[in-house]
Amino acid sequence: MPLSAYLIMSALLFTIGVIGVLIRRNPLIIFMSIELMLNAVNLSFVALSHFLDSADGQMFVFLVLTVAAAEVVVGLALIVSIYRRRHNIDVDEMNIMRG
Amino acid sequence: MTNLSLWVLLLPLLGFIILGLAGRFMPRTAILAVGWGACGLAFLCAAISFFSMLATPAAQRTSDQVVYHWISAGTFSLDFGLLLDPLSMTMLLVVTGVGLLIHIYSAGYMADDPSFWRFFAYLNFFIFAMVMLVIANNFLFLLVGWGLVGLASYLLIGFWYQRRSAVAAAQKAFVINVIGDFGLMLAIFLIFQGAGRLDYAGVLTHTFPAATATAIALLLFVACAAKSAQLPLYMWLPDAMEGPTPVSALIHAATMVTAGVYLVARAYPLFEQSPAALAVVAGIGGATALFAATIALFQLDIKRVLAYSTISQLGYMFMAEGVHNYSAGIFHLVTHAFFKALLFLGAGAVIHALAGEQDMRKMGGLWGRLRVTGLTFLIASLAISGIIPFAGFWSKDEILGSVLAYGNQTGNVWYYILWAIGILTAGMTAFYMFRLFFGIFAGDYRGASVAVNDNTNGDVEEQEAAAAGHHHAGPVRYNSIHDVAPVMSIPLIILAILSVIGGFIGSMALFGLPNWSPLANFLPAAMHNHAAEGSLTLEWISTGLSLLAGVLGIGMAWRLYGKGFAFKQNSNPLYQLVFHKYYVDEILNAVLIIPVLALSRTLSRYLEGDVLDGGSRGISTLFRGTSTFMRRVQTGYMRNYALGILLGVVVIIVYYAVRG
Amino acid sequence: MTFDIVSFIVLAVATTATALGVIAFKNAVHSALSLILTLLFLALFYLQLQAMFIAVVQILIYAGAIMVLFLFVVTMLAPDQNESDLKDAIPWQRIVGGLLGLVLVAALSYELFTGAQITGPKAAAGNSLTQAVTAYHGDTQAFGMALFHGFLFPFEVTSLLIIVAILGALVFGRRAN
Amino acid sequence: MTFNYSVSPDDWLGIAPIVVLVVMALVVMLVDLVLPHEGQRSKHSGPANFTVLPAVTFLGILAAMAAAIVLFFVQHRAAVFNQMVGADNGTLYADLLVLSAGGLGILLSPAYLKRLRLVHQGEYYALMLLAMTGMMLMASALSFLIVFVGLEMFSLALYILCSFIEQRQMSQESGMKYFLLSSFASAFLLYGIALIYAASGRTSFVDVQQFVLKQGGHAPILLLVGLGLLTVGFAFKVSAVPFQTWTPDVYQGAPAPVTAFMSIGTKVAALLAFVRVFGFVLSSVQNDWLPIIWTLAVLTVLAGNLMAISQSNIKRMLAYSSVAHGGYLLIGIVISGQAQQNHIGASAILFYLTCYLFMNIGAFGVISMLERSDNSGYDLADLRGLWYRRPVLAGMLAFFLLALAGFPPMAGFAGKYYLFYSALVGGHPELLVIGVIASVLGIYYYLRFIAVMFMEGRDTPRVGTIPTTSGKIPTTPRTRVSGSLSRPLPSSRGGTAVAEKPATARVADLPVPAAAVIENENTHELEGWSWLALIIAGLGTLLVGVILPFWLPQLQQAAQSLLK
Repeated sequence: MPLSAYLIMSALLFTIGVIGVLIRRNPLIIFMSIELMLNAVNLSFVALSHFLDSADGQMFVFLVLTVAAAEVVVGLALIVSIYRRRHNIDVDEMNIMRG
Repeated sequence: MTNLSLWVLLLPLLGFIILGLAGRFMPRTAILAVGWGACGLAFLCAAISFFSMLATPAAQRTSDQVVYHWISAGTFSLDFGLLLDPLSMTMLLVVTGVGLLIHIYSAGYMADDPSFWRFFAYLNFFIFAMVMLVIANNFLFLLVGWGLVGLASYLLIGFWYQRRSAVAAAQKAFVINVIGDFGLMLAIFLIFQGAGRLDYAGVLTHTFPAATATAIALLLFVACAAKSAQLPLYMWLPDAMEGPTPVSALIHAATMVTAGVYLVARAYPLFEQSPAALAVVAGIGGATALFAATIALFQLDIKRVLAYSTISQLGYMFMAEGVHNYSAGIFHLVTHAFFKALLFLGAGAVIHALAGEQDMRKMGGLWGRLRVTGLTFLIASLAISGIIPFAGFWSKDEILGSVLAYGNQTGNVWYYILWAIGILTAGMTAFYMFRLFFGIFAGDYRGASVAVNDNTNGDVEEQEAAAAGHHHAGPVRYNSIHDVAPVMSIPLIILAILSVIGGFIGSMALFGLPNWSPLANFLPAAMHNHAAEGSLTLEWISTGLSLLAGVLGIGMAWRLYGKGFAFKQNSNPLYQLVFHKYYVDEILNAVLIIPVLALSRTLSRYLEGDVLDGGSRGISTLFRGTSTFMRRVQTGYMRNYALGILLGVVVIIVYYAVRG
Repeated sequence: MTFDIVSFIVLAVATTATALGVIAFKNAVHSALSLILTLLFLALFYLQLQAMFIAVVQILIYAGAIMVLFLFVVTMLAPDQNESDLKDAIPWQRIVGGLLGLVLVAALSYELFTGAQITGPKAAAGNSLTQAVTAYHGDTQAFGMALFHGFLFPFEVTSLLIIVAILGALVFGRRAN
Repeated sequence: MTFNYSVSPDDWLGIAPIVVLVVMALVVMLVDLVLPHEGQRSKHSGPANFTVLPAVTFLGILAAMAAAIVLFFVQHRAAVFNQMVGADNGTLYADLLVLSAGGLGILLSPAYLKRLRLVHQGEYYALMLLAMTGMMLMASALSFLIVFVGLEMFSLALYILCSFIEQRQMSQESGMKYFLLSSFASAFLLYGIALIYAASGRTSFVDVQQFVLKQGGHAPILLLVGLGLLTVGFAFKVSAVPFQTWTPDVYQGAPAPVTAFMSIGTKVAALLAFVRVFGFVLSSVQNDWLPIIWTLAVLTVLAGNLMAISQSNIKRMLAYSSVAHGGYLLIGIVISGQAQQNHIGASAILFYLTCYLFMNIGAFGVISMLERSDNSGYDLADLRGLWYRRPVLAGMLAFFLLALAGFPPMAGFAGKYYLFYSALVGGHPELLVIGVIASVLGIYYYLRFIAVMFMEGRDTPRVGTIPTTSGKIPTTPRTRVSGSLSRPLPSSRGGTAVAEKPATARVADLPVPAAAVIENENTHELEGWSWLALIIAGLGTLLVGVILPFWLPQLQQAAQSLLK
């Protein structure tokens, strides 16, 4: 398959993630959508690494993986701690500050 | 030459710092010691420098002293320096001298105010800023001083911030001054682009391309017009009368508003490079002089009469500068500082005696009770009316003479018209000044009896209702009115003396004493006058006519109001037009403010509901409205924010897709 | 059609479907499961692209560890959370967001399609992945060499990232008491 | 080099400040373990936690600063770790900026944390240090890998710091919003990096620069899309319009010392990466990206200032003002892309950041001293008459606001002046005009807050209860509690009043007199730290504009070395 096929596949997944962030109200699902976006980029990186014959892309994937893991730990802990306080994690309820 | 100008700058700053930090803990005497001391010593330093300068040969009178060498990287350099030459010397003397008198006067005027220390701190700050403006040796620090005097004016107009009208006035002044500052900034950047430097020594000897020179000169004049309340940026000055009266005298009559006149004189080589800009200066000056004088004819609030008169007199000064006679402009600035400060202080004394009353309809007959004030007020009125031999006569005469001479020299009919406007304005000035004088001092006291119908002048009513600082509890009984204390009357007397003799520093060429014109000889060391020299005949014509106009004006006022002022409703449309200040405020309100308010109200109601409190008015509402509208974007919803980000992304991506 | 193309198309359809599932399912547990499937399919893509090590890591860490954490939290919180119960405060967001998403994917695809026709520059000899794979006898070894030599620094920095994450867990976790 | 680069001690020397910071972060965590947490006496009253940790942290920062300063004079390589991390003078300068911001933020913290009775602080200080590390990494990145890792690192630390105060709904909300939006934006950044990699085949700046130079001014489309998406990621961190939306909410909800620190640190990190990528790497295709950055700069400058006008909450006002300042800085990016002008634009950015650092942290520092434990106390109404209650604090706030407004002789003026000068020299006079218009607008809202502080607040009931002569007591227990109970919270419009209830109730439930008094006394002890920070910030604000210009040529040299 040509490179463009992989890249467009990746763009498609990325956009699905973007839409997920915009339309869902559950922060967990928003968070999953962001993971989806990151993975879409990873697909690009692996494909590029293959087609460009360079290791940089795979290295990026590896780093993104680690970053995502760290982000998940912090993010989930934050969501849980908010849940414990207000028993509600709807992001639309979080708009005390505005203007 | 002894040069103490640095101390003139630093002493008021020191005073401000001391008062600002510790003023609230200090007893009144200490506050006065610091406030007066700072200003008095500054005046002393200025005077010493002045006499030392007089003793120096004319060619060596300019001293450009770099105090602080600031930034220097490549072509980019900035120094802070003090330029002491006859022009800045004159200004320094006026600023610190009149400033000192007003400091003294304020001690009496503000005696009952709880924020006594704050007032003196602000006054010292103003003196510092004004001195900075005057003696900076480059445009950048001119801008600094320019901005700081604006700030000081803003603070002092809003000094009685409990009055809503005072706050609104401060805002208006601020907004218009910002327009001027903006013009000045643009001019400075143009200068920098053209000349590569900002110090006067370099810039004023630099020759700019014609178009650039015109642009620079016009932008500078925008700044001058805003600061000196010329058409069409004059609206703030009458409102600025909300401040305490000494402030009106110092800032809004004698010194700050003349900064524009000073700037034109300072930057005259730039103006010389652009005849078009000079014509604009002269034209605007003449138009403003006439326009403001007509408004002043029928005002009822005594301070507003004086405010419009100030605008009109400033117009005279620009008129002189527009016909290349810069020293005449400065001359009138000086004499005007004397008699206008005196008029304001006298008005202040009247207001003080009547416990905050400013409406002419409730005065009258005060000659019997306020002798010193009345006498000095009379002198000042004669001076501003251009009656020989008072100060105003000499300076006004020189201006009108040089306008006529310039018209004669160029053969341009517009300058004859300008001259005619000047004569007409002189007559009107005499009329409204004596209308004011008779209104206050002649006839019977009307304060106790008249109930003013409120459909005449809303502003006055509002001020009364909100008057703070003066405990205004009904009209004052005639017998309880008494003249001011010495602390206030001494400055009045000194200023009165100056208003009488101040003119002799100017030109006496009229009487065949061509060499006896100290100021005119003093200033040209700094600026080479390009003024047209008229023949003696022309001078006599001009002088005679202006004197005649003045006498006629006084006569008319005597006829109408000599027996005391009587306010009559007049339904003549022309009268109504002038009485309502040409409806400028109303038009602005209708054209700009009300639609903006309505628009933003509708928008905000549509979007959320109650948002805009009706309290904020003025042009700032425009920005407020925009701002309030724009902050609606910040909905507080995380998902909306993400949408905003995506919108940005899509715009960028599509831009590149289309562009390829 | 070769096996290559067929497998790509099958995988592409499956991945897209499961990815859509992530954002479409009402129940968060279903979304999480769907995301796990997506990640597994992505690992298959990586295999197809001969990135053996990354594919394995993807399954182990992403699908195996991260998503388990997700599922754990989701099952802990999800039962109370039913999105459809509450009225959407900003209903227009869905439409605008969807439209913008469509524009985004269209523009991106167009650009990627035209752009990827120009083959990018191949890596120089010293950085060539295929040469390294042959030299070090395998993908994983080559990856390790790169990680501990050329990319040592970012690798070290990830350890700091993990420390930050641990501190975060500590901060938020302690509050529960 | 990918597979056989071997690390030498030189590499570690080049990143000495970062190493010092990391080691100190670990030390702080260890010290935290040793300190007495449990015991007979209440944790709150033991002063050890509140002074030992910040002292250690501050020492660490001083050590890192010393390391950076020594590096200026020691011969070392300009780029280390396989061309991934810069150690040139420009980078070191940026490191110093981040360290100063962090140091001031940490000085502001003890009194603040004490007031909130946060006992477990080891994490707080360690996270501050790690966030600084991340910022320094991003600022020194010479490879997109490091850009991404550094960005994620400080973002992660900041998410946690923003939501550090458990009893505040606002703090949690701020952390949550920041977390989700920032992750969202960094996904775009990552995608952008991927596309740049796709076009050029490399991830290190020098290689990408080589590739771009070969294109002869016409970037391939993948590179264009890539740099577009990269812009999004950077612009988010610089809070450029329209990516600024998170800024006011996060700044308002976060603890004030953290806000002070992050408002500077984030900008330093993002702008350094920004200027490296756009001003140096991509400068040969400037025509392709200029329209976007130009538009961003103009939008940001105008919208930031406009939106700040109607704010009545000073923390939000400062947030919008920081948006506006980000816009001014973007002008520097535009200029730095101009051929032959890279160093002027870049040095204008460094200079402006230095000026902005002190005045902004100073302003937020004053707020951190005013803030009450329920995150109120800095509304326009609260500031009214501040001069008569706490003259020194009000004076300092006025000073910093004037500096931010750009009044000479404070730093803000010099910074703006040089930036606008660079716009003129760089051939963008229109940006100069827009910038000047916007800063004139800006003066309005700063002055508004200043004016309010100097008004005697006769008509506010609370002021009446405090005698004007004893200006030193900001928060007597009575004022605090009654203030937070009776006054509606600034943002409790619509349905959010319910959501705020727990926080309010908490404050009210406290055993009011005793606890509050003790707390105040102890806080008073710790306020020395905050005062120190304010004094440093004030001096910096005064001096930077006056003294730093002497070193402008050196600064320009340093800026030029950002990418050799």
